[in-house]
Amino acid sequence: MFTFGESNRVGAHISGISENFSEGNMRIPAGCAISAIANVKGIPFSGKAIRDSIANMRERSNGLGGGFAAYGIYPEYKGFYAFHIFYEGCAAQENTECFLGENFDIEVGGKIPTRKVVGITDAPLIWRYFLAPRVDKLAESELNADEFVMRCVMRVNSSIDGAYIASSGKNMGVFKAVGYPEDVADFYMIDTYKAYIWTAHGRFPTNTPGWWGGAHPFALLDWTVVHNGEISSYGANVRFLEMFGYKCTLQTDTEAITYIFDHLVRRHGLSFEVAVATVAAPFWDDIERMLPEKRELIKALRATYASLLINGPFSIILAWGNGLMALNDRIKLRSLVSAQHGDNIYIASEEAAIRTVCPEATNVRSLGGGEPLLVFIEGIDGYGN
Amino acid sequence: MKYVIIGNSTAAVAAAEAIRTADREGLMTIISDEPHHTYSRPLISYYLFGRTDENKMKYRGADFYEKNGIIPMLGNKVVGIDASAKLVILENGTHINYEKLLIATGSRPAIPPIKGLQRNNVFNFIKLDDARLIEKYAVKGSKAVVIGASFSGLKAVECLVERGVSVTTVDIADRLMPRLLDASSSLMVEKVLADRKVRVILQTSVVSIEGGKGPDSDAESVIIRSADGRQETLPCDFAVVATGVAPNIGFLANSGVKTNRGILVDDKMATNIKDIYAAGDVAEVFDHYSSKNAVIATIPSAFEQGEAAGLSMAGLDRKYRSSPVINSMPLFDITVMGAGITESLLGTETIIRQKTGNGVTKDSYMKFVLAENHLVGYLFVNEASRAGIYTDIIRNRIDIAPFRENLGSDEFGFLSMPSSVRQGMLYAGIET
Amino acid sequence: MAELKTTIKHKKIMAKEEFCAGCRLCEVHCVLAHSKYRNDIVKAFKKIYPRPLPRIIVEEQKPISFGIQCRHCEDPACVKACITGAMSKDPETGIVTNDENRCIGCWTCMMSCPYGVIVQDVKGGHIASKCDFCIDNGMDPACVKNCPNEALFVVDQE
Amino acid sequence: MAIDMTFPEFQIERDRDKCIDCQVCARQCSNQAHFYDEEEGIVVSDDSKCVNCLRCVTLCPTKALTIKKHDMEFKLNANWNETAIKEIYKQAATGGMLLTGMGNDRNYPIFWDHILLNASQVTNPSIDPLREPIELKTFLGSKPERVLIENGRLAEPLPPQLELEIPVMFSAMSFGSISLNACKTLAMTASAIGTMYNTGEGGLHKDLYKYGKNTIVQVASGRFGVHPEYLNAGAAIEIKMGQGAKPGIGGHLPGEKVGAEVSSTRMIPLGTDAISPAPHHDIYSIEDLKQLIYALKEATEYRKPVSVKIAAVHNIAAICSGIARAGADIIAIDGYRGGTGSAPTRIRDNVGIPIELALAAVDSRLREEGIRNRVSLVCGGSIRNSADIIKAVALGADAVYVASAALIAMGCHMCQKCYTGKCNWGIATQDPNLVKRLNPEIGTRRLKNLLNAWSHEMKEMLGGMGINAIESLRGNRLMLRGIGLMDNELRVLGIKAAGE
Repeated sequence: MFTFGESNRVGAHISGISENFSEGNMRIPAGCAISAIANVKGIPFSGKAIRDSIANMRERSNGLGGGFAAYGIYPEYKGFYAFHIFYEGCAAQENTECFLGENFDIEVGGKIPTRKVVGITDAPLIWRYFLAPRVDKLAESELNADEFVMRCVMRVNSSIDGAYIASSGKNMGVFKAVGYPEDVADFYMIDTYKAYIWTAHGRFPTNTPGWWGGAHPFALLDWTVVHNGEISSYGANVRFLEMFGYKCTLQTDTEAITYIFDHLVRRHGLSFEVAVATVAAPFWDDIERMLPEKRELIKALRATYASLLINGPFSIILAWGNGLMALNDRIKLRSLVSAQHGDNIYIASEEAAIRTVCPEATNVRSLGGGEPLLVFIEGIDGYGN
Repeated sequence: MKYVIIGNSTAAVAAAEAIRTADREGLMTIISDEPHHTYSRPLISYYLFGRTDENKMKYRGADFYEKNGIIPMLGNKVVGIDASAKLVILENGTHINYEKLLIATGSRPAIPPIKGLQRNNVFNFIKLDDARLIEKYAVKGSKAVVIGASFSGLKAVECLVERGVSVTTVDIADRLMPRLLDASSSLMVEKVLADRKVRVILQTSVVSIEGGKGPDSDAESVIIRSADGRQETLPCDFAVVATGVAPNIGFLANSGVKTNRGILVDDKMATNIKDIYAAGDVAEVFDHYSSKNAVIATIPSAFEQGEAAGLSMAGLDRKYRSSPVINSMPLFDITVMGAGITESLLGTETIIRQKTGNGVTKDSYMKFVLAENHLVGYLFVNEASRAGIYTDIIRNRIDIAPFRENLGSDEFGFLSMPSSVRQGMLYAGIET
Repeated sequence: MAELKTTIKHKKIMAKEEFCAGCRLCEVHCVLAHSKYRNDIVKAFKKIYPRPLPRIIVEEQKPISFGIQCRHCEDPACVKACITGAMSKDPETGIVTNDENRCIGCWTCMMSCPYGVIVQDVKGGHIASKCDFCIDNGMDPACVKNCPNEALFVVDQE
Repeated sequence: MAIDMTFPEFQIERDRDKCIDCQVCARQCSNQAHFYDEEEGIVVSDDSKCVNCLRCVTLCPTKALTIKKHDMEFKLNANWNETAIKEIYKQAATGGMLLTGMGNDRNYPIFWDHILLNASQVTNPSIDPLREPIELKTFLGSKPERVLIENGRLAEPLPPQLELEIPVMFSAMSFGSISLNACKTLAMTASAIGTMYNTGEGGLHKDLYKYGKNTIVQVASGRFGVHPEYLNAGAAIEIKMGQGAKPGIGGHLPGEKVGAEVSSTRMIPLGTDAISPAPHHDIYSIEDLKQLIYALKEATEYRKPVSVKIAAVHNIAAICSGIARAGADIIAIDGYRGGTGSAPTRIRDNVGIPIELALAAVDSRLREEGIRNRVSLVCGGSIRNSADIIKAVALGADAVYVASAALIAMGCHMCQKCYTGKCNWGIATQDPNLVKRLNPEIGTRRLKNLLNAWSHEMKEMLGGMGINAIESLRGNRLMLRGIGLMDNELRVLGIKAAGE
């Protein structure tokens, strides 16, 4: 049977169902709920609000996956890459830690604290490490740190059985599991963390129980993506990405979207606006009406990155160290609403999910197709600036 | 504007129609000594053997005068013109005032020096009334002598033969229709006549038409004398005189209108007198092909002249330019066509193409008259297809040098000419 | 005084030499269109004798060929030449037609037509036959409609 | 004369009740299969001359004609079938190679017909082309590693690209193999639709320079009609290394087809055979090809993409990787079912591999090597309809080349007698009596109709898959499933079986 890349078997073992039906073995279309809250001044706040917001959209999920991304939660270790790793057994943990040991200086490592929740079962071993690439390894790799880390993550996720790195950025982390998002929040004690950007995801996969690694947000380095939709360009996107060392082991849209932005913004140094003009490109008719300079630029982007155009319905919230972006597909086939209150920006699949945590929110608007909402957090640096 | 047209035939009708293209209001009167609705004179031979009838002979529809706002004054003979008072004087004394006058009185029979012409069974062959008179005499078994083997004479012969009359025709010339036919073509026509038991006597003059006492008693025979002096008496039940026609200008005596053979007109068909125009068989025009003045008594040129005259009368600046004279004559089962100059004059050369029939096709004869590299005339017997192209070659003085050997070829057409000539003739002025 | 034009339209059928395939379907359909069996080509050809001539003439000298028929001239020589008045140009349509009832076959029109496209037809005695622009068929000429290579086309000059 | 064992292939049935002996068939048949019997006054036919081009049937005003496979049959034999026997008779009589025209007509599997497309249901809305724009615009040419932007402006222009409004181009057909009117039809259609046609190795006729923006000028082993003005006249240059219908074989235009126009366009003497050698005599390895590619780029100041056309053969993937690295901007792969004006029958029917497999193999290989974006892939070799195109794009093609389909739209009836030069439809002939039968205005109208119809269909199929720009389908093999294919074929195609 033909598959892209290598399959990852973690979820299969955990969820205990035939591997053919788990992520990494086939495409899984999914409907979902997404939500995000950010403080533009960079002042951290508790995860309670995001929990309540996503909980409000419970009927958009089906208990087969939920998760949160939080930025600014590890100020004391902000210099280190924070890995959140699921282990499906000691063997996996040993192999992984041995691999990590070879390539990183591990500052701290330990279990991520969780509390028992009725709705959450089959939990793997969930570990957290703060680490930095070993100087010698980094030097011989002739890569920059991010690139080095990314490749290690790819390596682990694609080749160490039973191990999955769910999160690998700095001063941020992803907390996800199989279950309803509010249960996941309680399980990870989200309310005890303080972040200046929170994103959340409630999942409605249409054909499998889902599994922990496959839950969202999906993360790579500082990138996290929560996404609602199903992209019809997936095959084209992935086959292009694979030429650049990305291994789309999960075969989920979210994974592909994350890599696309990583490729365009982090690797090719494009601005978010330009990246958006690539993934949700204007139509040729509109391009023809642009001023020559802009027309040439957009044409070049569409021609060069044609395979990175994201087609089909999607609403995503992409977050990174110092900002986040909400984006709809170019013909707006999914709902996505934004609002504001003071220094807080709210984004969610439904207005209700915003109102429930911030009734007084103002300039509520539905995002236009292909028109990004970009939010940068003051005084913090990261991608795209 | 008040237009008056004397005459009711081709030139008159063409003028009336031309005037109406330019002036829908002006008053128009047509005066004719014939009482009939405008009709086609050459049809009288067909009338006589029933190929047409008085109704079908009408040259224009029954509503012609009404439709064109014309007051027809038919059956009124014009006896004179008072140019100073701008009046047309009728036999019945009436005076008709005009502002523009067209004289289109056509031809009258030329009177040959023959005794007994006035006998009442001696007929001309020009008008419908002539035909009506002949009709009574031309019965099966009767005998007729046609004096003058001219165009109209031969048409008379044809219809008489068709009516079962035994016909003899006499002409002073050495061949039939000498102005049209040459010796060989004449022979072909003579053969056709012989086949119809028509006796053709050439190079023979008519001395007198004999009959009972009294100048207007019936003719009984025609006495002829051949070149060698032999006399012969041709018994007959009636005779037809077709010795040619002359412009009908008698009534212009002391009108001041200048005439030669016909009324002299300029290229706008104007006579020497202001507001008086002439056209048709009565006019003498400059013929661009023979480069001399001529009275061209054919329907096509009558029409062209009438049209030109009408437009001039209506105030348009139109110059008349003569077309090649064309004559087409079907006679029994032979067809004769002549255009332009058909005789081999000095300075011309001729190309002859003759074909012998194969039972299905008939013997045929083609003669092209060339002056340098131009076609100036042709004469066809039993050859008709694409004839108009040759006429156009004459009309437009097309240089035939590049394709002269193709003249008269079976497949002759535009593809017989070089592409440039062809394109010129076919697509001139049309963007395709 | 300005001349008031009596003819408004001035239609011509023209041929593109370079695309005439020389199949002569124009002739076939001309005969059909002027036969009494307009919708039955087989009958039109098998039941009518003598078969009327096509009113289009196809000239051919390989590789060049083209069909040519009455151009319905603005100033038609045939109408002027006609001794009976049978030949006339309709001021409305501009189409030149020959009234076959009045035509007695003197062929003067043949001599005057600059395109040589009037033919001697045998049907019922001597009749000059020429293209009538399929005037009885909504002026939708059968030759043009059935030219497989669109080598025949109508030029419409106002 | 010795005994002739050839039998008529077809029989002409003339319905005497319908035939009106108008002789249209006789006038139109360049093979004299019909002729007029003066004596009897009827039109009669000669079966042995008929090639079943259907010109007569199409033009017969009474539909009195039918052409059938000849009733005459050899004794049934699964092995020594009629074709096998007749070919031997022919060769025994002539001692020559068998020649044929158009594409391989043997009963090999057609993979297009074993591939099915996906469509959206529930989880992902399909898009209605009547309501939403669906884009087919395609750029052919090498794409840079990345787009460099300086203060909002494009820092470096893209390498030269061909901008196509529809991912369909007309493949190489030379003036000589086809008539000037056929060339004009292709050129006029290409410029009207916004795509490219290809001169083949026929040079560029003076009347066609005005369509330069939509012309790919070809440089082949004979170098016919190649000069600086020619190279710069087109939008792109194509080096022809091979042709699907006759891989490893050169071309041969017989002298009788080299009339004044052809000879001046090809720059060869009037009436001489135009022979394109099997190999380019200056290309004996990949580095030689690289030299030619850059020679042509130099000649056109790097302003035109250079394409390399090769026949699909066994190790196509490796060859294409080499061509990509040799600096080609476009690689055109021609499958074994591709057409030809003339080829030895044995070669056409037995050499090369199917375009579907070749395309899939090449696309995968270039991606494995990470150089897929460096070249555009064009595939040809019997693309018959819009579904074939969509499947080709999903397998990885940037655009397709069509030729046979275009000729059929112009009137070709696939009689496969192109090599005789007697094409009754005015396409594969130089005989002025036949050439004039193809009116480029009609041809262009029909060809535009075909491409417009195809683009409507393509948009419907894309919309059904929830895709509103063709690039999102390019190489998107998840949109394909195989039916009735074996595992190894599925593997090469890189698609799953239906139901998986």
